Amino acid sequence: MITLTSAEWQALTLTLKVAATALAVALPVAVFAGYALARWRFPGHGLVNGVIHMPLVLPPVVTGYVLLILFGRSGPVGSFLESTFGLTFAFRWTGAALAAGIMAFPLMVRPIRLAIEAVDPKLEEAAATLGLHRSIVLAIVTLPLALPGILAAGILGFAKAMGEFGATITFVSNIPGETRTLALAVYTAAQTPDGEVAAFRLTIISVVVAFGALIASEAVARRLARRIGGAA
Amino acid sequence: MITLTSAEWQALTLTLKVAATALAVALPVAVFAGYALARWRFPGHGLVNGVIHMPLVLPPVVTGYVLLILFGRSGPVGSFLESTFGLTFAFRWTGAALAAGIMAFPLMVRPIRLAIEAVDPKLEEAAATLGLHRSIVLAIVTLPLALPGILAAGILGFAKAMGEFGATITFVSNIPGETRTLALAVYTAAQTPDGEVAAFRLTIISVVVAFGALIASEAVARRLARRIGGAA
Amino acid sequence: AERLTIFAAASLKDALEAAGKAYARETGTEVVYSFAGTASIARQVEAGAPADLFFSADELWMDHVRHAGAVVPETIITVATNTLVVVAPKTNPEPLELTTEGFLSRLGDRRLAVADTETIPAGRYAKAALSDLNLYEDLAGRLAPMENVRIALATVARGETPLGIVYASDAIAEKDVAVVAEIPEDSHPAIVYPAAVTTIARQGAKEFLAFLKTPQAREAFRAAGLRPVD
Amino acid sequence: MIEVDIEGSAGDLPIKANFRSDAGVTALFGHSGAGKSTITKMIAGLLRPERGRIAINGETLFDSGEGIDLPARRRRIGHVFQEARLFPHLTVRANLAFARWAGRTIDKTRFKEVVELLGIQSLLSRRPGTLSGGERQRVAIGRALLSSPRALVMDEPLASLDQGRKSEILPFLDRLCHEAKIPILYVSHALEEVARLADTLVVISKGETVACGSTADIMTRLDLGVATGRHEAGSVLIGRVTGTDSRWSLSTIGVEGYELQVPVTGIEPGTEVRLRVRARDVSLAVGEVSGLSIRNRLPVMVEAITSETGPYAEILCRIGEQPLRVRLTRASVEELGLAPGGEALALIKTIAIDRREIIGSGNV
Amino acid sequence: MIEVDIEGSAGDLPIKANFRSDAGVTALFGHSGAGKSTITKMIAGLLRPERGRIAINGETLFDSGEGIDLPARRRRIGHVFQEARLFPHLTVRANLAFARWAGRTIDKTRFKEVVELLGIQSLLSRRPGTLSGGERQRVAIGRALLSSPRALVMDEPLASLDQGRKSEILPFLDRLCHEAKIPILYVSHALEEVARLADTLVVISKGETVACGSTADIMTRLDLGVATGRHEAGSVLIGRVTGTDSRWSLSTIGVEGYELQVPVTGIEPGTEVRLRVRARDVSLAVGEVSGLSIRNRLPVMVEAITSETGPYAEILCRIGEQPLRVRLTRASVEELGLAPGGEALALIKTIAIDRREIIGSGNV
Ligand SMILES: Nc1ncnc2c1ncn2[C@@H]1O[C@H](COP(=O)(O)OP(=O)(O)OP(=O)(O)O)[C@@H](O)[C@H]1O
Ligand SMILES: Nc1ncnc2c1ncn2[C@@H]1O[C@H](COP(=O)(O)OP(=O)(O)OP(=O)(O)O)[C@@H](O)[C@H]1O
Ligand code: MOO
Ligand SMILES: [Mg+2]
Ligand SMILES: [Mg+2]
Repeated sequence: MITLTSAEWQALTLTLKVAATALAVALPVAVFAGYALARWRFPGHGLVNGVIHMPLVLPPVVTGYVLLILFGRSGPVGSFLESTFGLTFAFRWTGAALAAGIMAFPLMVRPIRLAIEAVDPKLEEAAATLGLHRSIVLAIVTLPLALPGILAAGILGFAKAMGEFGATITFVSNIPGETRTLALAVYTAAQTPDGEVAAFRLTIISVVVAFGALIASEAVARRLARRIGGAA
Repeated sequence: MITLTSAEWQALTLTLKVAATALAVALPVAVFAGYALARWRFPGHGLVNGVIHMPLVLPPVVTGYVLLILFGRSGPVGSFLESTFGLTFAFRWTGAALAAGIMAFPLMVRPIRLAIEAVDPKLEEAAATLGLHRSIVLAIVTLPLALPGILAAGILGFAKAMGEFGATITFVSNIPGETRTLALAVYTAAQTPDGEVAAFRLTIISVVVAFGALIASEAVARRLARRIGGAA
Repeated sequence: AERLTIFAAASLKDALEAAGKAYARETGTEVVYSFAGTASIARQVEAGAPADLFFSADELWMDHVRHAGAVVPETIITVATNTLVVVAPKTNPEPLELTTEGFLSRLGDRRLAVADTETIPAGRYAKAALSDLNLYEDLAGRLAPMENVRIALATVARGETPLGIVYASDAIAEKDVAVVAEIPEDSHPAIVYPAAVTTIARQGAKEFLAFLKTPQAREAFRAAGLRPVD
Repeated sequence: MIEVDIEGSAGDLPIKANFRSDAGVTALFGHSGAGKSTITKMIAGLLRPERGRIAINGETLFDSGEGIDLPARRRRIGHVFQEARLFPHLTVRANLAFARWAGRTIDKTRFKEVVELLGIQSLLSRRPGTLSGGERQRVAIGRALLSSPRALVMDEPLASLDQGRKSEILPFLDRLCHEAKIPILYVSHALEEVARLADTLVVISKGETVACGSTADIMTRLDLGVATGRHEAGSVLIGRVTGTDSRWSLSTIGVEGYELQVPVTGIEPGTEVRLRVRARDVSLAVGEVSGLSIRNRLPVMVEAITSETGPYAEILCRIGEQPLRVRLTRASVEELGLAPGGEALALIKTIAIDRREIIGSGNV
Repeated sequence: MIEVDIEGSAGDLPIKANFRSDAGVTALFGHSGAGKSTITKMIAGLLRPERGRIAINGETLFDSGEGIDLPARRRRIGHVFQEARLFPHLTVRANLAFARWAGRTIDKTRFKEVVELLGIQSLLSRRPGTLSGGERQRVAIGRALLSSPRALVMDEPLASLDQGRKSEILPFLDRLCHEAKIPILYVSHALEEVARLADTLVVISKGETVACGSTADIMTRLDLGVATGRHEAGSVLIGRVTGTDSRWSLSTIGVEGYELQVPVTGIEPGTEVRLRVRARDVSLAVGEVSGLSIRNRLPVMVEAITSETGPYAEILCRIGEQPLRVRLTRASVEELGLAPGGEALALIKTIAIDRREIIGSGNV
């Protein structure tokens, strides 16, 4: 076992906080977006779909820059949130979570949408004939059946949130203890001449955490599959 | 309409070449990996799954360095490929495609795996009772039914390949006409005082291309859905 | 040669492109560039990138590359120098006193934008200067180390941070900022841009380095806010 | 009461359904692909007719003229689908509990009763994926019953159940329908089932209702042979229980002043019952008959004789006011010298009138 | 020839199947949840028994002792599943063409013949998602038939088909089985179907084969009432066609020296046929009978009388060597004074022996 330095600990706990927050906020929104894209036909469907994919297409630095303009303290959204809710993103770990969440968003919406599209509408019909409101059908039939997709989205999103670099450093900079996640710490080390060993250690920490999350998610997925599958 | 400068044209065509190549090579591999993860139980299942997710977890710059070390001209894989097949990645558009493909890989494997897991094994059983070999069942039953997932994977992968920045600039640098894709060109422009307009133009070009790809993929997806869905 | 490939730090983009154009007009040799962060460029050159010339933004990376045997040591020259300035949004152009109080009263509860103090040369120089001026200890917790100088500059220009430390060359380019203080040149190691011919360079690379000493090239550097050296 | 008068389409097939039925079970009967499931889905609100009107127990569910179109969940029509449609991620218990919760009104005792009736106690903690075909169907029936629907639509619910189970479920549906006043729309290919249950019979052919009326009437209409299937054709006699013979476990039923014995007990004397008599189960005799195990002998008037090509002849007789269909070989018709207007003795095997063919009794 | 001797399990239910049948149709018969589908899946190679042996036409498909376990695709057993399992992304035509391609040997004429038999011509360009329940089932049958299987497993293939369609498909299966020498394993709840088709009947109860033998034998076994269902119990008489009366479209069949008329023509005189006679369709008479439309009157010996509780009695009679089951009310038994050893006249309505109940003729 390697023993972690305090800077490494700091980066690790910060990363977990940032990734978990990003996931906790973005996943429900992604479920909503995935559902809307899968089941609703509305004007601007294509536009919404396109906007969701943007963080994937643009270089992360650009996304970070756009976030800076919008969510910075003097940005339109940022100043509103700050004055109304006292919520600050600029140069805070919350901003890192925001960046991570936005970068992870398209990766989450896709599998969720796919899984919801795969839910047989006939089952939803059957639930409707029992006299159930759409929201209950959604909660008890549609979403549970789409759970494997939501789980896949969760793990993709968590991995991306852990690894997010470009948008984060651009938006909230690289402040130790506040915004220097593992990914930024690895970068910092790698950009330093002779920083290879430090970079390697940090990389290993990231990898171990990600593997842990992955294994946990696989175990959950296997349970889900067993529940639904049944006999051959 | 805006008319593109020759540098913009160059970046655009290069981006399309890189993204298309990355997709053409990585998608079949992702289909294979998705199938293997969905349907096979083998020792090292978790490890393979973990390795596939690595490019997502690590900061792209690190992935780029790893590629540089492995696939560089003096790297073990790079020198082997060059001497054996005359295939060079270092500082070539092929390297940009490699980086894009590897970064897009985890995004593609997930939806494919999800879609393959959702294919009812009872249909594959039914095909087997007709006397068909597994590979034919795969080609005519399993994969066509997983097509919505493969398509989703394709569009996610293409978008990511278009936007890939960190690993690309680290691995193959930022050479106009060879490795300066739209994402890198946007970055380069943003580095220049008064580069905002140029960066903005390039961003718009990226966005337009990505929207086009997205709309095309949605149209295909709708056709697929209509084929399979049928009546309520 | 027909064509020269230059791997250079992103901050040299304007100067080198202008110089390259002049060189091409004169010699007919086309010059192409790959711009990125110095660290990336340095590692790539070390890995055998097809570069004829390597332009670093600091001596540290040039040393690294020289140790790796990727450049010809005898060809290393300094092509330009630069200075640091403190900038503020144009709306707030009063001069700044380089003291803890001076900084803190201007910052309020906000941060001081700098380039990354560990990875980016501009950030390392800023850190050295602040230490030398006995300001670092008080300001360390108030820094916003950005991915590169241009983003640090942009945050100031947009009023996101009330102050930033950037290169004088960058400050010239941005209309929305005002220089509110100049950092004494002796407070940090000299900001130099060393260049060298790589060990795999083609014919004609040395000639380009020589060309940079011509008045034409020096003018290009000056226009970009850099100070050419003799 | 179910009132349906709609037009629409199922793919290329135009649908034109027009029927009304009073309280009780209404059977939809027709060939595969005739449009039965489509019509039930329109009634349940899962497909939209192009125009027309649907009402149940006087409440309008759909009316294109008035722009009424209640969504499925507000129609509260319990639907047993042809393909079960159980929720695969929930246990059988959860499937049922979910339905019960949706219905709100069903208490524990009733829940247990339904579960026992359907014989699914031992399946409660299983998931639908592991159930056998028939088990799945039974759970689906349970789910619909427990949602305390205002009407039930059952699309071939008993197709893959064995006789034994069927004859337990059918009387329950019958009671449900008449006691709880829940109209049932019942789709089936099996005329036996239909006759046993249905008060009203609707015959569908090529998307259209070609006949609609009381089961007794439709069953005796010779011209519907093709749609209903020859083998199952018959009549329904309406009578009243006059006595019970507990020694032989038989009841006597008075039909138009004559008496018939049926192998059933426990029906309150005075109760009105309907007896389904299949045309092929009736023999005719002319003159005296003795020494025969056939105990039910009713004098009838021959009304019409339809000779088909092939060996068969259909004879429409009357017992008093009520029609009775009889099916014989042409050879027998000739041998007995039967002709319209003639008289004969209808012999009905006591045993041919099964429990399942006596309708309208509370306690069969 | 099908030989099965396996042990395994379906969830908690232990499965123990042991039967063998010679050429022809073997029916698996039993309650819902008895284990029928599980056994067919084990034979098809879709589930693995724990031990035992499975062979078809002499070829071993599974033998735990010798470590043989052919995968499903090499067993080549056409399977009509209880739930259709059509390929949803392919048109009906492609579903069928895919199967035909897998089978290789089926020519165009045969393809057309199967499509017409099943009445699915107009569905060819549709996708399974839009088919009705019965249509889906028919396509599934077509798919299995066209894969030119070495044996057919059919899991309640006709459950949601109407009488008319059934009576077209059944003779085809019969011919297929006997002419093309393809053994068929047929799962059904409908004893009628089973008796019509099956040479061998296997009764499954609670996962075990409780009886196995020729259809005639099993049908007449009184002790299997519970498994087979009372309503459908009966016997199978074996006879030989002795003549045809084309005027009345009747054929005469000699059974143990007596003659029986059946409403069928076109069977070559001399052909051996099997007649299914349901116990409830037989009446008994003692003494002379005249003026009656029932033309078939066979002298029988009463062998055993089983009085059940309730109104019914089961009487096992013999016509010569052959058993005949009769079902009467206890009251009739008493009235006629029937007792073991006594003689009587069995009256069988000509019409009760339907085309569908005459087995073994090439051209019904
Ligand atoms: N979406 C559709 N597109 C094309 N044809 C359709 C569609 N839906 C239904 N049909 C056709 O309409 C007809 C009626 O279908 P429906 O399911 O109502 O039949 P059904 O009477 O329930 O038959 P079954 O007894 O076989 O279940 C069928 O021939 C079916 O193929
Ligand atoms: N994977 C499983 N887990 C638990 N129980 C199972 C499983 N598979 C089958 N069973 C049970 O085994 C029994 C036999 O199932 P099977 O499908 O063979 O019945 P079946 O005779 O075909 O019935 P049906 O006529 O209703 O289709 C059923 O009670 C079923 O619930
Ligand atoms: O894709 Mo990046 O290059 O996350 O920062
Ligand atoms: Mg139907
Ligand atoms: Mg079954």
